[in-house]
Parts: sequence; C-alpha cells; structure tokens
Amino acid sequence: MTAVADLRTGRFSLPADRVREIYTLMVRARKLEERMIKMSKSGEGYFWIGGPGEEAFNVCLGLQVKKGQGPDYDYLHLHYRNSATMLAMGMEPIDAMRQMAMRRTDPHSMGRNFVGHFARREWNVLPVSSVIEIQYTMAPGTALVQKRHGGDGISIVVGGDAGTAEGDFASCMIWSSRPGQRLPVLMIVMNNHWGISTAAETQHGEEHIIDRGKPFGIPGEVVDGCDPVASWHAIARAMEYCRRERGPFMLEALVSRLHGHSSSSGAVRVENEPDCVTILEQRMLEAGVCDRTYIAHVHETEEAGIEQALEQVLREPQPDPTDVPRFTYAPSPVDAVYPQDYDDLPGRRRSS
Amino acid sequence: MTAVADLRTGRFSLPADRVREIYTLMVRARKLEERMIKMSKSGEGYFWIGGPGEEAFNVCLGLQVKKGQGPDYDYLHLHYRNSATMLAMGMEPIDAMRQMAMRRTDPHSMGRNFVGHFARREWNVLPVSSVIEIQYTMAPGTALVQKRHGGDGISIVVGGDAGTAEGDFASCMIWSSRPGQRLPVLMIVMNNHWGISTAAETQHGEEHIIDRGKPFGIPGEVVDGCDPVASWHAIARAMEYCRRERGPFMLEALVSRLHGHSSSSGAVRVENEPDCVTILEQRMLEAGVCDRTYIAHVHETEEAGIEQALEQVLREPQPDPTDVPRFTYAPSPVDAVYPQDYDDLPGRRRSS
Amino acid sequence: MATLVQAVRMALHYGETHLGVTDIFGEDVGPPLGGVFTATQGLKTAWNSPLDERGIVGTAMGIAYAGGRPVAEIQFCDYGFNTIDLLKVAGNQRWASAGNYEMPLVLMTPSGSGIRGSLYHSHSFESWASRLAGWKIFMPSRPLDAYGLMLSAIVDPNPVLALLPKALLRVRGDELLPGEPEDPEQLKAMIDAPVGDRSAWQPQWPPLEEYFIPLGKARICREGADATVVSYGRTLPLCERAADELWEERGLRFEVIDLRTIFPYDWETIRTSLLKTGRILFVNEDTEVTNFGEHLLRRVVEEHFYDVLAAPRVLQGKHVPGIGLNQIYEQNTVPQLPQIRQAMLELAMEEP
Amino acid sequence: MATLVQAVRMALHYGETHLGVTDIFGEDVGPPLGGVFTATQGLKTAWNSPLDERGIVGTAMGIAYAGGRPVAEIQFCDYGFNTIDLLKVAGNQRWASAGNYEMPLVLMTPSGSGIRGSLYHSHSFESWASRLAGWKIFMPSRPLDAYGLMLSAIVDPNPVLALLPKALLRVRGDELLPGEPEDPEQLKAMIDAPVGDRSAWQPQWPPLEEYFIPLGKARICREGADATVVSYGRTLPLCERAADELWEERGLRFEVIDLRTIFPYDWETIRTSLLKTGRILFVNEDTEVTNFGEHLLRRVVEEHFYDVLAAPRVLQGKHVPGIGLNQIYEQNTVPQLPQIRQAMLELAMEEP
Ligand SMILES: Cc1ncc(C[n+]2csc(CCOP(=O)(O)OP(=O)(O)O)c2C)c(N)n1
Ligand SMILES: Cc1ncc(C[n+]2csc(CCOP(=O)(O)OP(=O)(O)O)c2C)c(N)n1
Ligand SMILES: [Mg+2]
Ligand SMILES: [Mg+2]
Repeated sequence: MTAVADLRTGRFSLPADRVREIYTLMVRARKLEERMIKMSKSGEGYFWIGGPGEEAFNVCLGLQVKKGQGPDYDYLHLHYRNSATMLAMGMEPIDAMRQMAMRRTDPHSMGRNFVGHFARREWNVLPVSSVIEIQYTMAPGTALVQKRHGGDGISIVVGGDAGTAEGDFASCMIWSSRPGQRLPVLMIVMNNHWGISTAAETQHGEEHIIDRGKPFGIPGEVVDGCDPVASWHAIARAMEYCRRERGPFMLEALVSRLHGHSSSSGAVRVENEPDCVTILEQRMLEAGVCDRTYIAHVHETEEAGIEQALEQVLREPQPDPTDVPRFTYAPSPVDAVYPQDYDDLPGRRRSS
Repeated sequence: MTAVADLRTGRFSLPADRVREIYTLMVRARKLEERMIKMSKSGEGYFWIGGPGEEAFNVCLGLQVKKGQGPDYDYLHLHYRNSATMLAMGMEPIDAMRQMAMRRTDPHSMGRNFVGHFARREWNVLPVSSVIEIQYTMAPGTALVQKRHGGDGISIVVGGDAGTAEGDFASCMIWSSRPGQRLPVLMIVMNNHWGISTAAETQHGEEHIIDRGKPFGIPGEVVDGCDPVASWHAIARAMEYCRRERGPFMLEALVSRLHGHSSSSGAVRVENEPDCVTILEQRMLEAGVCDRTYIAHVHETEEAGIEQALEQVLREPQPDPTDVPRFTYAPSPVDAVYPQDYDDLPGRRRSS
Repeated sequence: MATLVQAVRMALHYGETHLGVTDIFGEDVGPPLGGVFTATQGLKTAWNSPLDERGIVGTAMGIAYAGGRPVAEIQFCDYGFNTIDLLKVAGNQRWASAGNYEMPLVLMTPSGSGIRGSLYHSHSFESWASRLAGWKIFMPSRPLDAYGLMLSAIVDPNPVLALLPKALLRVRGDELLPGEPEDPEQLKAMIDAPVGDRSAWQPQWPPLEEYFIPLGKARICREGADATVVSYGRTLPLCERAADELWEERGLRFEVIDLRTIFPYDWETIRTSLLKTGRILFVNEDTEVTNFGEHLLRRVVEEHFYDVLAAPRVLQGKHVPGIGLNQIYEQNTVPQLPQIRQAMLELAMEEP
Repeated sequence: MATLVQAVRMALHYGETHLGVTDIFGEDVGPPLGGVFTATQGLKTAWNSPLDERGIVGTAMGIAYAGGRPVAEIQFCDYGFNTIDLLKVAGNQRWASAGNYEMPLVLMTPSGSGIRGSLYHSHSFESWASRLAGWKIFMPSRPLDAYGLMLSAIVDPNPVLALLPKALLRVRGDELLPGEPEDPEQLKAMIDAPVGDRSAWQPQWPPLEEYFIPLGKARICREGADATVVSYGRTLPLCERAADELWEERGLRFEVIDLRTIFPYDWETIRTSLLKTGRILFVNEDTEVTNFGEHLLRRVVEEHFYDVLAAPRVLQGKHVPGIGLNQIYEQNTVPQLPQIRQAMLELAMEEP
C-alpha cells in the first residue's frame, strides 16, 4: 500500500480520506458520550460509563474488524468503553442511547443493562458484562472454534489496565498459548492508568502489561492509543499476526479517561489528559487534511444527529412488567416445564 | 563457610554430616510414604497422597525454614506432598500416620482431612487444603504482616506445576510485587511434569514457569530437585534474597513423582523417573560420605521407627459422633448464640 | 447393565456422533485417563485442559457462543466454587442480551458424598446450583436416567448442569439403555479402557439409540398412598430401600419420587402425590441451612398448607464446615439409611 | 445523626484505634476515594488493593493467620462470586485444622438492590452466605446497629461477613452513636472528605465509645400480638412502615423483628414471637429458589407446625437471572412496600 500519506506518525501514515472517516467517527462517539453524560444528570438515564478519550484507538479497531456472524468473522469480547468501536462497525448512535434511556427498544438488553453493555449477534459482539475481566476467560473458546473452523476470523478481547490483576487475564494467556494449540486471540488492554480512583503506578509491578505475554511466547506491542495513525497500524499488525499465525497477540493502548471513571465519580471533564479528538484536529489542520470549516461541519452534523436520535428515543416505549422474566430460557423441545420461555416457578407459570 | 566439602554439585557442596542428616530424613520420609501407601491398600487408611520423589528438595527446604510461631518466623503455605519438609522440621512420622489412619489424635485435623494435609500453629504451618493453588492467594497476606513487623521472617508457598494455570498463581505475583510494597514471598513450584494424568508439555506454553515472574521483576531459579546439594543452595539463595531484600523470589524444582498421583491412580511405583534416594546413596558411596552398612542401617532404623509408630497409631482412638461440629467456631464474647463452640443450629443446640 | 458412569460415557458418545457435541473437555478428561471416574474414556472429542476451572467454564461459554456444543467437566463439584460468577453469567447471557445469544453448554461434575472423599470431594452442589437462574440442573440416580437426561442436556439450547452422584457412579441399573448389549461384561470389554497402556486402545461402541428424558420430569419409583418421599442422587436408592422395608415390615406404602431434575423441578408430580398422600418428606444430603429441599417445602407450605395431614418435612445434611474423612464424620453428617427410614416412619405415623 | 455508611466508617475508626484492626483494604478503599460509598474515608489503615477479589480474600486470610486483624472489602457483593471457594475455606480453617488456627477477619460488602444498580450492582448475597458454615453474617438496617455489630465483628475471632444494604447506606438513624455529636452537619464536616482535592484533608473523629451489639441478637422494632414479620436490610424499614400503616388503618399490631444477624440467627426471639402471635412472615429480597427465608420457614414448620394460626410464609425476590436497570424491572423483581403490606395483611387476616 503506497497511497498518498496524508497523516504521518514516524514511519506510518494514513491517507486523508481514511483520516477524515476516522475523525468523523471519533466526533460521533464523543458527541454521543457527552450527550449520554448529560442524560445521566438530567434523569433521562441513570448511570453512565463510556469511552471518551479512547476514540482514536477504538474507531481504528472497529474499522478493521472482520464484521459478520459466525466463526468466519471476528468475535468481540468487549468491555464498557467500546462505543466508538461499535460506531465504527456501523452501529447507529441511537442504539446506544436506547440502552442509556432503558427503552424496550434497546437492542442490546431491552432496557436491562447499563449503557455501553452491547450485545449484537449478527456482528459477533458478545454480551458485555460489568464483571471485570471475565471476557478474557471466554475469548479462547471462540478462538478455538475459529481455529478449528479454518479461515482468518479472530477473537478480540478488550479490557482495562487495572483489571489485568484478575486471574482471568492470566487464564487467557495460558489457554491461548498451549503447545500445539495456540489460538488466534487478540488481547487488548486499554491502559488509562486508572482503576476507578486507584492509580496504576501504585499497583503494577510490571513495566508494560504486555510483558506478561513474553514467557508464553505471546508477542505484544504498546501503542499510543490517542494517535489514530499509530493505533491503526498497530491494530493492523496485531490482527495480521493473529489472522495469519493463528496465535495470540497482545496490544496495550495508552489512552485517556476524559470524564473520569463513570457518572458515579461525577463524569466531569478532566483537563490534564490528552484529548485524542482535539489533537487529531490540530494535526489534520497542520497536515492540510481538512480545514476549520470541515471540522465545524462535522461537529455540527454529528451533534445534530445525536440530538435527533435522542428525541426519537424518548418517544419509544419502556419495558413492561411482563418483560421481567422474558428471554430467560431459549425454547427447548426436551424441557417438560419450559418448552418455550420462562415466566415463573414450575407449576406457578403465569401463562398456564 | 569453607567447611570440608564432602558432596559436590558443580561449584556447590555440602559437608558430609549435613548430607547424612539430609539422607536420613529422606529415607524417613520415603519409608513413611511407602508405609502409608500400604495403609491405603490394607484399609488402615483410605486415600493416600504424598511426596515420594520430592524428598531431596523438601528435606533441604524443611531444614532451612526459620521455624517458630508468629511473624518473626517463616510461614509455610504447603501443598499435599510436603511430608519430607515437615519431617525435616521435626515432625514425628507418627503425626502423619495419625492423619492417614484418621485418628482422633491426628494433630492436623482430628481425623478429618486427607493425609499430608498438615496444620501446625507453633511452626506457622498453615492448614493445607486440597483446593489447588489457593495457598498462593494467602501468602502475600502473611508476608505483608512480616514485612511490616520487621525481622527476616518470610512466607513460603509451595504448589505443583499444573496448578500454576489457576489465576491464583498470577495473583501471588501481582500482590507480591506492588511498587513500594514488594513482599518476602518465596514462591516454590514443584515441577513433576504432571497434573494427575496430564503431561506438562501438553499444557504449558511457557518454557520455565519462573519466567512468568520476570515481567514483575521477580527473580527466579530452576533447580534439580532430585539433587540435595543443588537444592540446598538454591533454597539458601532464594531464602537469603527474600529475607534480605524483603521481596519475592521464585524457585522451580524439577522433581519426580515416584508413585503416580495418589492412591486414586493406584500409587504404583513408576520406573522411568529418577529416584533421589538411590541417586544420593550412589553419590554418598562414591564420595565416601558413608558406606553400605550405614545405608542399610538407616533403612532399617527408619523402617522400624515407622512400624513402631503404626502399631501405636492403630491403638489410638477414633473420633466420635460428638466431634462432628467441634472447632467450627472459636469462643467469642460477643456472640449471643455461640459464645463457645458450635454444636447445632441456633436454638437446636445439643448442649442446651 | 451399564453403570451410571458408563451411561454418561455412552450418552457423550451418542452426543458427539449424533447430536453435534464438539468438545468434551476438562482436567484429565482426554486420553490417557478419560476422566477420574472414566466418564470420558474413548471419546473422540475429549481433550485435557489446563488446571483452571475458570478457564474451563469461560472456554465452554466461548465455544457455545461460537456455535460449538461443549460438554465441560469440573473434576469435582468441590472445585467449581471459584466459578460461581461465571456460572451466573452463563445463566444470564440470554436474558441480559434480550435474546441475542443462546448458551448451549453442558457442565458436568461429580457431586455429593459416599466415596470417602473428605473435605473437598464430598460437597453437594445442588442447593448452590438451584440459585443459578437461567440454568437447568439434573442429578440422575440410575444409568438409564443419566443417559436420557444427558442427551436432553446436549440438545437443550440452554446451559445445563449435570450433577453426577459420586456414590452411584459405579452402580449398575436394572434396565438396559437403548442399544446396550445384554451382558455387562461384554459392555465393559467394549467400552472400558484397559488397565495399563492404552495408547492403541479403541472403544467399540454399541449401536446406541436416541432416548430423551425430558428435563423437568420426575419419575415415580414406587407408588403408594400412605406418604410421599422426594429425593434424587445418592439418597434416592436409600429412600427406595427404606420404602421397601417399611412396606414389608409395617405395611406402609410410600410413594417414592426421583426428582431427577433439580430445576426446573416437576412440581406437578410432587403436588399430585402430595394431594394423594397428604404427607411429604424431602430428602437430600446438602447442608441444611438454605437448602433446596427447604425451597420445595416452602412451595408445599405456600400452596398446600391446608391440604397436608402431617407436617411436611425435609431431611438434610448437617450445617458443618465439611465432611470429615473418618467415616464417623460422614455417617453423622449426611443422611444414611437409618435416618431416612426413621424420618419416613415418623412422617407416616404422625397423628395431627 | 450518622448515616449507616458513616456509622460503618466510625466503627472502623474505632476498630483501628481501639480494637487492633491492622488493615482495611480493597479496591478504592484507601485515599483518595475512601470507598465507592465513602465507608473508608480518612481511616489510617486503609489502603487500595489490586483489582482482584480472590487476592483480597486470600490476603485477608493471610493477614489473619499472621496475627493481623483485617477488614477487607469486596466493592459490591456482586463481584465476590469468584471467591466462594476461598470463603468456604476461610470458614472451615478452624474446623479443618481441629482448632490449630483461628480466622479473625471481617469481610464487608454492599448488598442488595435499591440504587438502580442493574445486573451487577443489585445482587443479594445473604442466601449464598448463609450456606458458608463457619462464618457469621450480619446485615444492619440502621446506623446504630451497623456500628455495634461492626465492633462485634472486629473482636470476634471468627470470619464475619458484613452485608451493607446499599439502599440504606445514606439513610440517617434516629439514635446517636455513643460519642457522636448531636448535629449531623457537624459530623459531616468532621468526618466526610471534601469534594475535590483531599490530599491535605484529615478527618476529625468524634470521641467514639465502645458499643457492642452481640452477634446473634435480633431487635424487636415494633411489638405486637397480631402477627410477626421478620426481615433485615433494605426491606426492614418497609416492614416497619407497613406495620405502622396497618396499625393506623386497620388496628393491626405487628411484631416487627430486625433479624440483624443472618447467622447465627436469633431463633429464640423468632420463636417467642411466633408463639405469641401464631402468625409469621419472613421478608427478604434475595431470589426465591433456595432462599434463606425458606430455611427459617423450615424451622417454623419443623418445630411449630401445630402452633401456628395461619400458614407461615415468605416474601422474596423473583427467580430471574438479574435485576434490570429500568425501574420496571426492579419494581417487579424485589419486594416493595405494597407487596410487603399486602403479604402482611393477608397473614393477619387469614382464617384457617
Ligand atoms: C470483578 C469486578 N470487580 C470490581 C468491579 C468494580 N469496578 C468497575 S470498573 C473498575 C475499575 C476498572 O479499571 P480498569 O480495568 O483499568 O478499566 P477502566 O475502567 O479504567 O477502563 C472496578 C473496580 C467490577 N466491575 N468487577
Ligand atoms: C482447584 C482444584 N482443581 C482440581 C483439583 C483436583 N486435582 C488434585 S491434584 C491435581 C493435579 C495437580 O497437579 P500439580 O499442580 O502439578 O501438582 P502435583 O499433584 O503434580 O504435585 C488435580 C487436578 C483440585 N484438587 N483442586
Ligand atoms: Mg484503567
Ligand atoms: Mg505436577
């Protein structure tokens, strides 16, 4: 690929149209999250958690996912800061807001789960759970099926830096690097240097988290997750390795946490961490990728899109009491009590 | 220390009297385990598990423990193959056999636990549990108290190779290497290359288990655990590091599993693994540390001691039904229901 | 006539050849051992995992997500207590994602006392498991049920937990499985791995047939009008025997119900019997504080308080921290024949 | 008047200054945050741990072994389900080692619904916990009890689990703790950390006094002869309120019992009240299959079947995989005032 390099970091570059695509998605994600933070304060929603400060990396990730259903495609074991990844994959912002507003139309959880807890079967996006790090125990399972199935699908698992202290992070390394059974797992750590209020440097004895892969022969890379050019290429290399070698790779992205941990900690904008959006704007202007009008236009368009979506969401219905037990069980021909779904204890079924 | 070196491995040596002491304890441990295997077959006991094949290392460990009660002394978080360590610390064989024979006199568990599940408060030997690897989560706790307390006591934690796949092994590294909070934990892995029937080389992606410590700055060493000279000095170095640096160290001992996993797998003698006892006998003879008469004498004496102990044990009482709930609770001045011990559900107490 | 463990093995064979089972795995599940109880000998999709229960459950979930049909094993239920969070998540994924994903996995694990297992090979799991909403749980007490329920578990698209009663694994049934040869010695020669070297061994599977026992269907083992006793697993045959004795000696006719499925339990069969006899006893060996039998008792009290002729009751294991190895402990901790018989007699004789 | 969480904090302060508490730790427990609910602000022995619940429990056990007195926190009980094996072991160490070791640790964790916590911040834990033999478990519903029970938990030499009802943490009591200033604003100024930079902040502790509420002692909150209602935690104040309403509106006098300690529960108080009123209802919000309330009901049926004037009953949460975020879910999943009132009314009015 020797396309004209419009934005450059070291030896790596991205063409202008790609940069603008990334930028637009980053702004969309930012506007979405900022609006949802407001929703958490206005009562249009309750709890907010999300990824402002991670957009550069997360968009580059989403754009490079091999998107689809089944083992031919990538599986995504995400955590709760991946809205930008989902947008880059093509999710409409409204589907995040539906979850934020706890509507029955929320396609991820029908108003049950916190915002950012995505689930989307046709894209292999597995249900995000709040339980830190457990996704790392599951990724080898999807990767095992993929390896056996053939093709170049991989399993991508994403979590935070503090969470790597859970044993499940080690489990993922162990299960992905068994002799003769190496698995195409891309382990991504979003290192924002915080676990809620706890500073990473007070808890981590290891210099780089990816160093923990070395004893297992798992290659790794640390990347500036605020830089879309560096991130894009690091992700491309990592994916390429997993797809081709059918083995694990670790990527550690250094990112910001621009609104603190969540609405529980106030979700106020912090000032002392790099903002990937404004940094990119500066670089685009300097490199002539776009002008100020373009930037203003993107901001306006994306903001308008979000506002419009919100209006729509707020008109949509809430779940109702009969929804409480729905989707507990999948229909089963060999279940005498719950051949369809669940609604109450055995012999106390509402429907009967 | 420039004592006359009577037995030598590479640059390291041990004086003859030390070698004979180690040898005697190794034979004691071997005779004990062999007799207990017989007990498991004769019905004098049921289940057997223990450490034949690990005696060289385990005796050298036990002899170097700083033995006593409280944080000034070493804490021992052992697993179920440490009888030789206990004997080297001074345990009478009869106390192992009491557990094997499930007598009321069993000082470790009053006939409750499997053999080799030691517990001895005056030596800081914490209760061994069958649950693989959980001891690794506890060692940082005792070490933290020791570090704060001052002195040179350390926390020694021992487990098998297969068990390192549990997240708890990683937890131990993480909790022992926190910045500014490094803890004197000596992590020992007894690598016999098996987990029950599963060969290590089918599951371990890492070359040496101790390599996993490197990212955390935890130094480590692999040692031939069948060689008492090498083991003695490796243990001495490791302990010295932990005692002085007040930080963690990892030791991986390559050992044999001479009677298979346990009585569940038959406990039959395997022939294709090195036997540290016969190897040492050969070396002692070659180096002139002792003659054949001495060896025969040690065998006889130790065997006789074990037989005598067994006779005694078999005369000792069994627990009785009132023992079932005993020691559930320690006496408490602030408990209205169980100020003393437990005996049954609240309001249904046998004693009242 | 097959033993219970042979029935499980044949069900798994049928599963992997006819019902799409892709992976049967866990610690020592693959060759050479084929499971510590031989449940997985000779199965073509069986493989050995790392010693990591969290990895086992997580990987099973991943395989299920990706379209595989895993049967994972926890070697003893006693070693599954570090995975309850994952079990909760496996049980809630369909509900949490509002139907995005199913979770077609089977987890099997030996449960209960009766093999002199001491503290960590004697736990019961059904009371814990019954709290895992979204799971189906069964516990067979005879080979035919094990076969038929396991096939149902495999085809059911929800997570199913198979609790295998340790004490009954080697007990033969008195009915043939569909396709099983008449001669148990012949069966043994066909499907049990030989002692010693097994590297060249291949099982000869009998021409097994499909046979589903629906989940949620109890079995009436003895009909009777004097009183009802409901049990499952190890205590079920004891209830049958007590019923036979009480018939012969006292002329009392007990209705003995093998619940078979813990959840969803067959409430219709229980209540029909209760309405017939007016007297009911639930028997299981799990500890007695917050026990699944107490739940069933609550249903009785809630719905049939004024229908019973005697106080409904439960007989359970003692609330103590473990089951000790010396048989004095086990005999006095979990219900045995005399206590069951006594409880049944009292139930039948109670005059309100 | 202190809030419940302030009372816990003051108890911990008293504990670390007068009762030998050495370590108060967990995720975000130390500065700057002092706990996600502020329970540990300003405490001199509070420190932040790695994000690893298994390490937290294991380290607490180690500290306790080595003579420390730890108070460890699981940030939400929802995140303790990967530690059940360790909790079982903590509860059995004294029993397993036949009295060799005590386990003087306190584990505290917020439990239950009521803060719009969605799937993973709304679980209840008491039914699970009640199955952990060897533990003591309490759940206060008002600040004074939290203070007095926490002091008892600290001095009790057994493992004690403090379940803190999330919904009541910020609720003020109507009695002063011994030593607490009269003015709640003054208290707040003294011991609540300021918003914003806290690096220079020091709490001013009031002159607190020793005040033990024995474990295993319930509290009679309302006396009455018409019927008994037993509850704890979030649902207790709702029972009180329902009792007040039913008195005013219907002239019914309910005896309301705050169980306070889950185990050992105060059976004497329950049965005395039951024998007085003949009618009893247990209320809690944990899921209804194998619920601790069902255990208490079993005791009633077992011992007082012929003493009751109406069917004894329990009101509990629904058996569903989780509590959804939209309040429609929560309102229809766990008992609220109207259902409690209704159940109480039916109990009092039932004519046998
Ligand atoms: C198992 C578990 N323990 C605790 C929590 C509470 N919790 C939520 S987020 C968080 C910090 C996570 O830090 P990190 O892994 O670095 O991810 P970040 O939020 O910084 O992206 C904690 C402790 C949880 N959700 N799950
Ligand atoms: C948590 C847990 N899982 C499974 C088991 C069953 N089990 C007992 S020993 C063993 C193998 C242990 O292998 P390793 O750690 O190498 O120790 P070794 O027995 O070889 O000394 C297993 C799987 C257990 N005791 N605990
Ligand atoms: Mg972080
Ligand atoms: Mg081993």
